[in-house]
Amino acid sequence: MSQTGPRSGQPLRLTRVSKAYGGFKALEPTDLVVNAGEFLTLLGPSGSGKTTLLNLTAGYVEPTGGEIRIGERDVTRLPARHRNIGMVFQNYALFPHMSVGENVAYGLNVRRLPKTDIARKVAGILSLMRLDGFAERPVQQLSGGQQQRVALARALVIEPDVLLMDEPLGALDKQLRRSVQLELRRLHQRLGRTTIYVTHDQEEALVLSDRVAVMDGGRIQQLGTVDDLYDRPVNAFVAGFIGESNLLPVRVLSTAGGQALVDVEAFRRTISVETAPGAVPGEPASLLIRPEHIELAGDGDGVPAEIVEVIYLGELTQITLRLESGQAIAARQITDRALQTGARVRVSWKSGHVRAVPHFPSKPTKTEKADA
Amino acid sequence: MSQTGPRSGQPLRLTRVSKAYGGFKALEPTDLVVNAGEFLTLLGPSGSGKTTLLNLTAGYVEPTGGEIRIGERDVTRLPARHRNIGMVFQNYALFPHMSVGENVAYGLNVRRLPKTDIARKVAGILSLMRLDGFAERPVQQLSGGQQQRVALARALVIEPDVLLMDEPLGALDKQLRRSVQLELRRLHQRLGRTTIYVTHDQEEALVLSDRVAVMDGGRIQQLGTVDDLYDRPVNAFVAGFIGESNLLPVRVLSTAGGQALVDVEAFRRTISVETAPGAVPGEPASLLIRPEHIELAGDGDGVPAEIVEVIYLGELTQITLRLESGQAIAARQITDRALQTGARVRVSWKSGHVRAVPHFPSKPTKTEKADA
Amino acid sequence: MNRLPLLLRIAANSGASLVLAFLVLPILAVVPASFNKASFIYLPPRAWSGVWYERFLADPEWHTSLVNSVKVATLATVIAVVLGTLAAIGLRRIGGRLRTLVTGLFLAPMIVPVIVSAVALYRSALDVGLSGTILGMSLGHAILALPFVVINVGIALRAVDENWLRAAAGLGAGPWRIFRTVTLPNITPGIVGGAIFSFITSFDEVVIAVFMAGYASKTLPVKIWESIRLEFTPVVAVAATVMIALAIALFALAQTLSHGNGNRKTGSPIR
Amino acid sequence: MNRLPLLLRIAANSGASLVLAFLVLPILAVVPASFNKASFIYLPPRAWSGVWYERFLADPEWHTSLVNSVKVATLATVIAVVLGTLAAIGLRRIGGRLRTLVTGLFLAPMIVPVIVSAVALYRSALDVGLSGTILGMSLGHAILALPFVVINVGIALRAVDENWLRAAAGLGAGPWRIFRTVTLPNITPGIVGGAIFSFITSFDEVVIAVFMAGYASKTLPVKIWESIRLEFTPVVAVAATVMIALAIALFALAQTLSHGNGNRKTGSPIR
Repeated sequence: MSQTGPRSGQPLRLTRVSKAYGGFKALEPTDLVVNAGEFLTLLGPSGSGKTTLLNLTAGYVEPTGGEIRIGERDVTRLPARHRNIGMVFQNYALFPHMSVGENVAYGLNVRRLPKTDIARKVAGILSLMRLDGFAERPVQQLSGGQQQRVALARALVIEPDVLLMDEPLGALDKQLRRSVQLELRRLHQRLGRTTIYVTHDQEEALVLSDRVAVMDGGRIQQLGTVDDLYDRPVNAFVAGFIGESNLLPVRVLSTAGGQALVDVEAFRRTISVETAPGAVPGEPASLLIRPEHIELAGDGDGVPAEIVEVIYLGELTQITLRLESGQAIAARQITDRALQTGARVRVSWKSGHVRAVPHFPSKPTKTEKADA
Repeated sequence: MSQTGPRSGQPLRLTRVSKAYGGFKALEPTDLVVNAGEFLTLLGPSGSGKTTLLNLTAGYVEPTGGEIRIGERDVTRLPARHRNIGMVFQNYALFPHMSVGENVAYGLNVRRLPKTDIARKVAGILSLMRLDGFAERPVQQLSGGQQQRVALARALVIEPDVLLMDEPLGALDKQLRRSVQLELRRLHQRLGRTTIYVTHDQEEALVLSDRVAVMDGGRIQQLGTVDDLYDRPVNAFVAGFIGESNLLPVRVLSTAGGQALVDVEAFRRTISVETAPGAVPGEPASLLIRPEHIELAGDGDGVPAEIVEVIYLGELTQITLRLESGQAIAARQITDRALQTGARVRVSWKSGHVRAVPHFPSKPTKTEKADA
Repeated sequence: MNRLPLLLRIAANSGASLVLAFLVLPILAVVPASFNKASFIYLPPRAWSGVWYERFLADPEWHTSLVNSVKVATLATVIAVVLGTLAAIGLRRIGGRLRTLVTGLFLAPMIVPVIVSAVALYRSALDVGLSGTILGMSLGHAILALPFVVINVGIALRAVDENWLRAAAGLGAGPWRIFRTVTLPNITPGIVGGAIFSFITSFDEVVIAVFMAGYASKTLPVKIWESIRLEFTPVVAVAATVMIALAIALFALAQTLSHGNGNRKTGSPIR
Repeated sequence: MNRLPLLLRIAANSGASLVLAFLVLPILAVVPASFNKASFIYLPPRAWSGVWYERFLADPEWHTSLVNSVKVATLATVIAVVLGTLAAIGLRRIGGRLRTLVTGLFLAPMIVPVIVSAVALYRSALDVGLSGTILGMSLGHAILALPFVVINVGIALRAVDENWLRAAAGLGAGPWRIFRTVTLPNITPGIVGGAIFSFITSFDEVVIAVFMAGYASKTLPVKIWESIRLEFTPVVAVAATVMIALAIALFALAQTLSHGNGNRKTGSPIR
């Protein structure tokens, strides 16, 4: 998912930014660089600190420590209104007493632009958002998806240095969310504005982002491209949060050159696998196998298992297997009607697709690559 | 997804049951037989008549015409309270002023069972629903999933002839919905009670049901097993509602023996495919190709196309292709990083997996098989 | 967040302080006034004493007026609650425009100025010989109190989910059983709230009471009214304090009940 | 659905009918009474006429009392709206228990029995020489009206989404601009609603008015009060009808405004 199209907006640099409410640390000291024109997603469960990080960037919350720079400007103590940011909220936060056009023009009126410039810019952005002819409509009469586009137009028309979005699709239904995702993606490819996007929906993060920062417990657990996170998670939290996964407890016997020898009790075998840096002997660790990387065969030297459930999900079939150790694991395959509950099979996996991961990061993660 | 385990409850037979509100026909005259112990799902968009059909069965709404039988009893004019049904609502409809135990015991108290029997039955069903120790709790303190289980316990404890569920998972979040689906499935396999389940979520229908009735416009469009609906949809509505699909407009040239010769403008080819009964020359029809049945090759005699978008969804990759005719079609494949936007490919399809379907059923559908 | 403009913040703060000084002081001053030792009111009292409370209870006129107030308010509450609850249930069963119209009629006593109601009731009471009686006053107050019962019970009835009734019917319960075991327990907080407001309305009411009161059926507000015309003694302050205390106690009770109810509702699934 | 028990249905219907006959008839009877031609009231009138309306307007005492009522109500409304709006804004900025306490004080005039307020205000007005003046009466009524403004504006303020203010700040607006362009337009319906209720409260109020009224500052309810003590003439019925008409008109206006506002809110995204 490489970046194409124009770059606009400014780079953003957070240096050891933290936020505590009394004794509660909403955000541990965090470093983050977002490149100019990059689409970066903060992905995590609620309470992971992702919205705090966004609000600190917007200037709605004052940091307890650290420094925030937009381009060359130090904005750490600057109020939101002087930061030149575009903000999109989950509930859109459109001004209910104004028309679509008045909403979009708000930021331009504040900047005291000439009337004709305002009219031209508003018409331009409404056209870009496919809202031609909506300028006079009360915002209350719009559908959720339309309101979302107006909110985006209002944020973009001021040409913000950074665009911030806080779960902007959270109030849309599943079908609509999907189509707006694709639209956001195309819009970003066209405008290339520096964007931070907050969501708890991993699919959304995968579809939209150049890079994703997976957050939990007030820290960035891992920052990287979608491929990095999916193929090379640094710990069990990231592995479990991105995609579906079987995580089997293992004992790490030894590590060398990115490979580890692990004892997998569920398989009653000792195998050699790729490993994340934190998985070292003595630390709790798991073996990650994605359901789609499991291969089933009638015989061979795979681990023996019984099919306990076959659920047909249309194009894919979800299979639950029970190993002889009693451990249940999940597999997904392109639908094959031959699979029957109760059948005995041999389980193997695509080589290079299993990985040992530590339960916890071995130390406060420094996953940020200074690639700005 | 064959039926296993015990059978209980009664068969249900609806004969030409209809409901009109003034001039609006909420349900066209409909025949439906649900076998004893069967799990049948009514699947359709809102306004398709599925809830009307459920409420007619429950006795909350009086039919305009037709006859409803539970087992041997004609219940057409019987009020709900004499039908011995178990009903589960989307909002659970637990009595808020009663504890969990009092809610579950309500139907037994109405039946004036001895106190000791009531206590035994309540304890038994709560244990089955994994709610041991919850009897004294106010229902308000329970999570959505727990409330749903209490509602189910309250409906099941009276040993209803038919269990009716009206989008019972609609108020749960996505994660929870998935796990409760599996639980419902196991519960049904264990108890085997005749069940009618209403939902608009096709995945839910696929996971849970023995048979599914797809409804639209106040009629049953197609009734059959999940395989029937997915592989042999009778019309474009069913094809589009179950699973993801490419529906390309075609002109039917001739039909013979379940095969049709169709002119596919998007492909600029005339091909011979399997056909639904209603697709006849002169009627509007479409060609159904599921995204996962599309095969891409670098060369060969497939239809030439360009990859316009590749979206990586973890285990699967969604590919948008543009044919030379300008028509866009969607494909899904197990993730393969080699696919690049802009590449020119040849599109073919797994033989036996494309099908001509009429836009509308050719006549009021009689899809009911008398298999009771 | 402190995003209010500074000027507005200052204005709001001074406005609020002004209002508090300006309304709380004069009204609530009757409370310390009632504890004066002297027979003339000094504020603050030069010497504190409960002596006027003893006088209040010992004086048969004040004593009788308090008993009358309690009698009238109790009777008015019973009438308003019974008729108002039935009316609210009846209103739920009417549909469309008719409901709007009839609801409007039920709320009329809230909208019609009390002086008009007093004049009208006074005339009617004279005609049927209820003037000057406890029953006449109770009926008058019940009319003023009715809207509170209709509104409170009406709101409670709206919160009764149709699906609860369907669920109960599906479990085999008949109409009376459903009403008794599902509807009634859920509207009880509304009925109790209506009753409390009815009692307060009657207990505090002056205008109808002055018109309808005979010599033997004076209520506490009427007695205060008459006394103040003669002289403002600490006994009047005692009577006023008693009224304030009762009103606050009943409001607090209503608040507690509706709050408990509100929390209970919050915990329930989305309807 | 007709799932109420039969017995209860009958009781509810007869209860509702009884109540309607029992409260609407006597009170609303003043309206036909005002159209009597004779100088003694017949119900229904033997002959209809608007003659007493002419008399009402021609009589300087009645005429002055109506003008006084409008003056007092207007002044009371202005005072209550300005102070009440500032107080409501101030209250939003206080947190926790203090807010509960201060809100309680602001609502005190609703809780304290009106006879107590009247007595207290009468005493204070005598001390500062405001007794018998329009301003004194207006201040008294403003105190009664304040809670309506504080409640209405408070509710409107709660509906102002914090994110609107954040969005405006993000777009570069300063505090005053945000207040003027976002907060104020959204609380205007609450302010207007509070104003209407303030006007009604003052216009209809009797007890404080009777205590405070001098000879030249009698309001309409006070004049009705005094007249009825002498005799019940059709002119009194006219005055009562005027009051009812104004009250209904203002209630209807408030209802329309809050309804329109309610619909607008319904269309907005979930907050």
